[in-house]
Amino acid sequence: MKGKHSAGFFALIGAIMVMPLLVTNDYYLGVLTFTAFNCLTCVGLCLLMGYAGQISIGHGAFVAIGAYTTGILTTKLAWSPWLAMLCGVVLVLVIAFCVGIPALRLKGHYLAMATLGFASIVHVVAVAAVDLTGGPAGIVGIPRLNLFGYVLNSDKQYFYFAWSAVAAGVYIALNLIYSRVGRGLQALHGSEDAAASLGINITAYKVQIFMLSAVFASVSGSLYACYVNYIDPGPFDVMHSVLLITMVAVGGLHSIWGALTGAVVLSLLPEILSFLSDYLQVVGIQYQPDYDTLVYGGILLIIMLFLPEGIFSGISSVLSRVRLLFGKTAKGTDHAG
Amino acid sequence: MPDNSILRLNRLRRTFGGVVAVSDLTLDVCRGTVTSLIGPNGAGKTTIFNLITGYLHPTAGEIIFNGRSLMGLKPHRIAAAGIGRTFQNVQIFPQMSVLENIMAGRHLRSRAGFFYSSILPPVLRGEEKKIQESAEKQLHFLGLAPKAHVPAGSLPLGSQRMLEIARALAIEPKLLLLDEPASGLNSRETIAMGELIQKIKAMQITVLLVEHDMELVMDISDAVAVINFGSLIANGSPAEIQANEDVIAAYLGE
Amino acid sequence: MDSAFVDVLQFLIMGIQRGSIYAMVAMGFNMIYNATGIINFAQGEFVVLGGLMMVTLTMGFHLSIVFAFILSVLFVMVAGILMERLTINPVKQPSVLRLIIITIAVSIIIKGAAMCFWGKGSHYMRHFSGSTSLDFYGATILPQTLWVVGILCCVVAAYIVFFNYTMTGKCMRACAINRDAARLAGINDRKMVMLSFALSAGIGAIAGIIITPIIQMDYARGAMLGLKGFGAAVLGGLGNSMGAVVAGVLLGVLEALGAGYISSHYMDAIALIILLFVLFIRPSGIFGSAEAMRLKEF
Amino acid sequence: MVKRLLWVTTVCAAILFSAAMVYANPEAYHVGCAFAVTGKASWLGEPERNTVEMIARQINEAGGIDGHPLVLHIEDTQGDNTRAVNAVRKLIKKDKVCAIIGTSRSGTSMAAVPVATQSEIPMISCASAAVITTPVDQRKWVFKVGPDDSDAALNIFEHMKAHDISKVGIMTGTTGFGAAGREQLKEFASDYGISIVADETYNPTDTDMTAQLISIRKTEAQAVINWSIVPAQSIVSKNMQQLKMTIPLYQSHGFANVKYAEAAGDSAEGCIFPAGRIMAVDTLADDHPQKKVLKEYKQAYESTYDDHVSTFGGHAYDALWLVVNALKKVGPDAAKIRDELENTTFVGVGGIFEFSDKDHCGLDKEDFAILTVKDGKFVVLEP
Repeated sequence: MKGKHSAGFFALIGAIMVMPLLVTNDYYLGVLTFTAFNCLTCVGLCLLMGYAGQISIGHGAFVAIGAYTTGILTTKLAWSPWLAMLCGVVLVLVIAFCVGIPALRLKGHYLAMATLGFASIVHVVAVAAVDLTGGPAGIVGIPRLNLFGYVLNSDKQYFYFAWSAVAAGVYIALNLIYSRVGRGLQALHGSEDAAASLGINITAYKVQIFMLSAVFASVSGSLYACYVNYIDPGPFDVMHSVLLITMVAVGGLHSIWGALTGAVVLSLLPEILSFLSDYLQVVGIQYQPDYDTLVYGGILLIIMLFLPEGIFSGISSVLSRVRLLFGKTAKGTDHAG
Repeated sequence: MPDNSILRLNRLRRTFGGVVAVSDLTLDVCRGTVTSLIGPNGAGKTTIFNLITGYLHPTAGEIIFNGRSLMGLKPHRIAAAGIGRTFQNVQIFPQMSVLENIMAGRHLRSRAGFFYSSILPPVLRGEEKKIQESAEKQLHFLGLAPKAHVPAGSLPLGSQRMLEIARALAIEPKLLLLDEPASGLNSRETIAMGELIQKIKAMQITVLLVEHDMELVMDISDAVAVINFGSLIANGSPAEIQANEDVIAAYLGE
Repeated sequence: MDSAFVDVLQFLIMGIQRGSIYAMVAMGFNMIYNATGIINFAQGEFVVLGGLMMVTLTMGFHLSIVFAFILSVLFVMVAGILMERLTINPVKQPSVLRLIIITIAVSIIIKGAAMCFWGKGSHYMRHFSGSTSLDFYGATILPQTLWVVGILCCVVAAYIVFFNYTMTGKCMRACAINRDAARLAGINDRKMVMLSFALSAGIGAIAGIIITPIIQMDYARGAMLGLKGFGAAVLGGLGNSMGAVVAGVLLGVLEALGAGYISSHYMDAIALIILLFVLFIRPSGIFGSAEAMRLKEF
Repeated sequence: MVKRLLWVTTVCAAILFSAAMVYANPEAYHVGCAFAVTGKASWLGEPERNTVEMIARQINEAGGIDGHPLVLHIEDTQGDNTRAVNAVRKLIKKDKVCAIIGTSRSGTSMAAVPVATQSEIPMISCASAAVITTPVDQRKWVFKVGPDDSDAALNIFEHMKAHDISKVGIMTGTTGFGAAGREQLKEFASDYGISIVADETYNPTDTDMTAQLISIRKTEAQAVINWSIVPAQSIVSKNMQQLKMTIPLYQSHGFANVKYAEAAGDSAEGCIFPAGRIMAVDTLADDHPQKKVLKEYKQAYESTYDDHVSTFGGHAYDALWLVVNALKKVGPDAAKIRDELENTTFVGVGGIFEFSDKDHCGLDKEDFAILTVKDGKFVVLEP
């Protein structure tokens, strides 16, 4: 990890530690816990999309596989959630390997369609394989996680736990980027031919990063299942996969921090909207929740039109401009990381 | 077959649909030389490069490098066997810094995998340091050191070509294929490129060069092979080639 | 009549009717893809807009079908042009992914607007010419299905004429093949992009209008129609509209046969698995040639 | 710039201040509602929201509950599990409601059950899957006003038995509602000597069920049971008409929405389905105990919203009145409301509720009537 990033990393840790002191209402902590799940998936997806340059509109499927493995093993076989989570990771590794090998030969829109198709198939199976997945009725009674025999019951505990997982994910991702492997990934993003000419096994690298990012999604799915204690196919449809890549793109594709920002903003946006609508109604403005969809789309559009590199680099460039304004000349040109 | 041949193309043939791009080409590249491949546009020079480095597979024939057949190997295996290359249209990694570009070139000379890289980076600190040092040395060698932390995409074309060669050298190849290294360069940069190629030769690296700048070719080459319509029409020292009637005919489009 | 034969025939009829819609959505995708290199995620929304507008005009304002048809198509074409002018055209450094996310945003907006305007219910309209099904070698066929297939044929014919025999069509093709060269030849490529959005929206609207009597229309249908159409476009080879038509119909037939003979529970998966296999064997679709495939990276 | 900032601050302050004014009323009773007002199940959530808003208005205009104004906090779940969990948590932790009405779908209700249970706030679901309230010992805080699927299934099978139908093909939608129905149908068929000869499903987004119907036609099925709650189900009868299938079509209580019958047009004529009596108020005998409630609700709803009344809105009506009645008796104390609910008998839109510590659903088989469609209207089918 480089200096700037380790500063960012410690800032993240600090924010996680302080957050429950600032946010005392359990409801908001719960919202932030859900945000953590998306953050974790998006960090993995960012490694795949932003660094290795491979698109996947199928990561919702890996979230689903993680969640369902946890759900099935804990309820039907009464396994410990930890063991189930591990099983989910192993299963996802195998599936990502089998899907990745043929799919990652494809490029651009064809890869997008293949991963999208994969996500749809997983969703169909979750709906149709009633004996295994409970079908549309889902799986009830998934136990909460325990940590050294201590069940994570309160929202604050789960908040810390989920965000520690995100911090661990960010740690792994940042380490990876500034390593031999990370350079290999960025190289194949820049030019597959040139990367191969340096001896980088591009097929193996693509499949491996696909598998790693799938593991992020799988863990996030397992954590989700243990937090909500109930899963059905609803949250794992294709549109969720589309939402995930939207988060990464909105935040900023080319940096882990961007993906994190995007995941936070888009996960909180509906809550912010409902918060706003409460106040608007109170002051007499006729705001209907029906408008939420419109406003949500509008905000997304504005971000993409005016912040081409995503929110994160938009903020950074504003910050560096502010710094210039106050005379402290920002040195170095790469503020987006 | 000369004893000091490092690369041997034996009756190499490649067709695209009905079009013969390379036709039964036999050629030896001698160890420690700068050998140039010249010929009119569309003669099949880049196709030959792509066949050697595994981006294309020959329809027939054989490629032997250092006494070992390269048939059926993927590009990254051929790089590992000791052949580096550059591309006609420069292919650097624009979003990475200049230094990182060269560090990526040290891929084959380091071993770190996904696990240690992501979870236990301190284990790799020594290796990482070595990669960085050798990359920095490479930058000094090419005079790019002041721009080490600039995104590679922002360099001028001449520097980008230099960088691409530096990156190819970072894999410590025995044979380096340069695809039109001087195209698009001004005369000053072309002279510098010629000097660089001489320096590479001095490092005991064999160079196979495709180039249109005849002055450069004749200046630095030990041997020149002329290709037209995928076949070898002449092979010899620069002086011999300059006097060859077939070559003159081919170039004047007789 | 042999009942097994009748069943197959019935599945085929159903599949062709489904597939015709996929084919038209896929043609819309291809038009925009050829002009800009992006996949327009709002394509399904055009279908919805067309269908809902038609419902309003015929059931609400009691206009004649022909008149309402033309008005609805024009309305959606204007929406397509607005989308291009307001969201695609102003983008200065278009990266493919960014444009795609923009189209996703637009699709959300259109969906939201349609929900506010037309409400959340399902809208139905009367069939163009009666809803009594006709006998066809023992199988039954709705008059509306004939309309669907007939209009698909008309659209394909119009497409061929437009792109092969008119100057504007040829200019659009030139832009699709090599935008820079087309620009050098004096073709206004920006205008061509706008035109492609208009035409693509128009085709989407037609698809929506002709299918609404059969399936009913609600504001949320766009996403699914869009995905199926995308599948057809990819299966046929992106950019190849005739391939898309064949692939669309094929996809519809596969779904129908899969639902009928394998399992309705896995109906969607069957068609997708076949699609994936085709892609894995031919990475650029059935009719897309690898050489011509433009490698648009994200 | 500074000017604009000042302006924004002023506006924000004004908003905050006026918001604080309303929340400051200590007398008010806060009740939470979580409905799928938008999104994939909005046809459920919208009538539910409309209904509770209408009732709350009526109550407050009449002076509130014993003088306490009723404040409803309505959250939109969009039919999405995560949203539903967030919404219910928001109602409990932020709005401090004493009871929750909702959610609309079975899936979202199941997702919300652990939240309500953990926070010990009574929740009255408007969905119908039996698993929402069973096993009762694990659902101490959860009630539901949607009728049990099994009761609807029993009604259908009884009718079939009376008409000598022994082989049926079933079609279910792949939603929580459809899946639960599929399970119940399979479980109880044999009790009535009925065998299921075809078992087909379809997606809520499907546009054509011909393939499924042909598969049923290939068997010896004497009737089709379609069990679904999504708008797509009106296509089933259309497809049957198109295929010229003449065997009777049974629908589930999820069909009980006049819009579905309208959408299906003449093809829906004569189909048979169990439903709450709200759908056929006009053809109900005057001495029926529910008649008065049903008529009042129907009139009020249809005059307020210019829309047809539906059973789903009826669920919200029952749930809110259950809470309001409890509030009248025991005040805004969650635990007391729960205890009160468990001992309630209530004549509502959905039927006559008899809750007990063994039954958190309160409805039974008798609360269904067998209806049919005649001239585009729902009427009670004479046995």
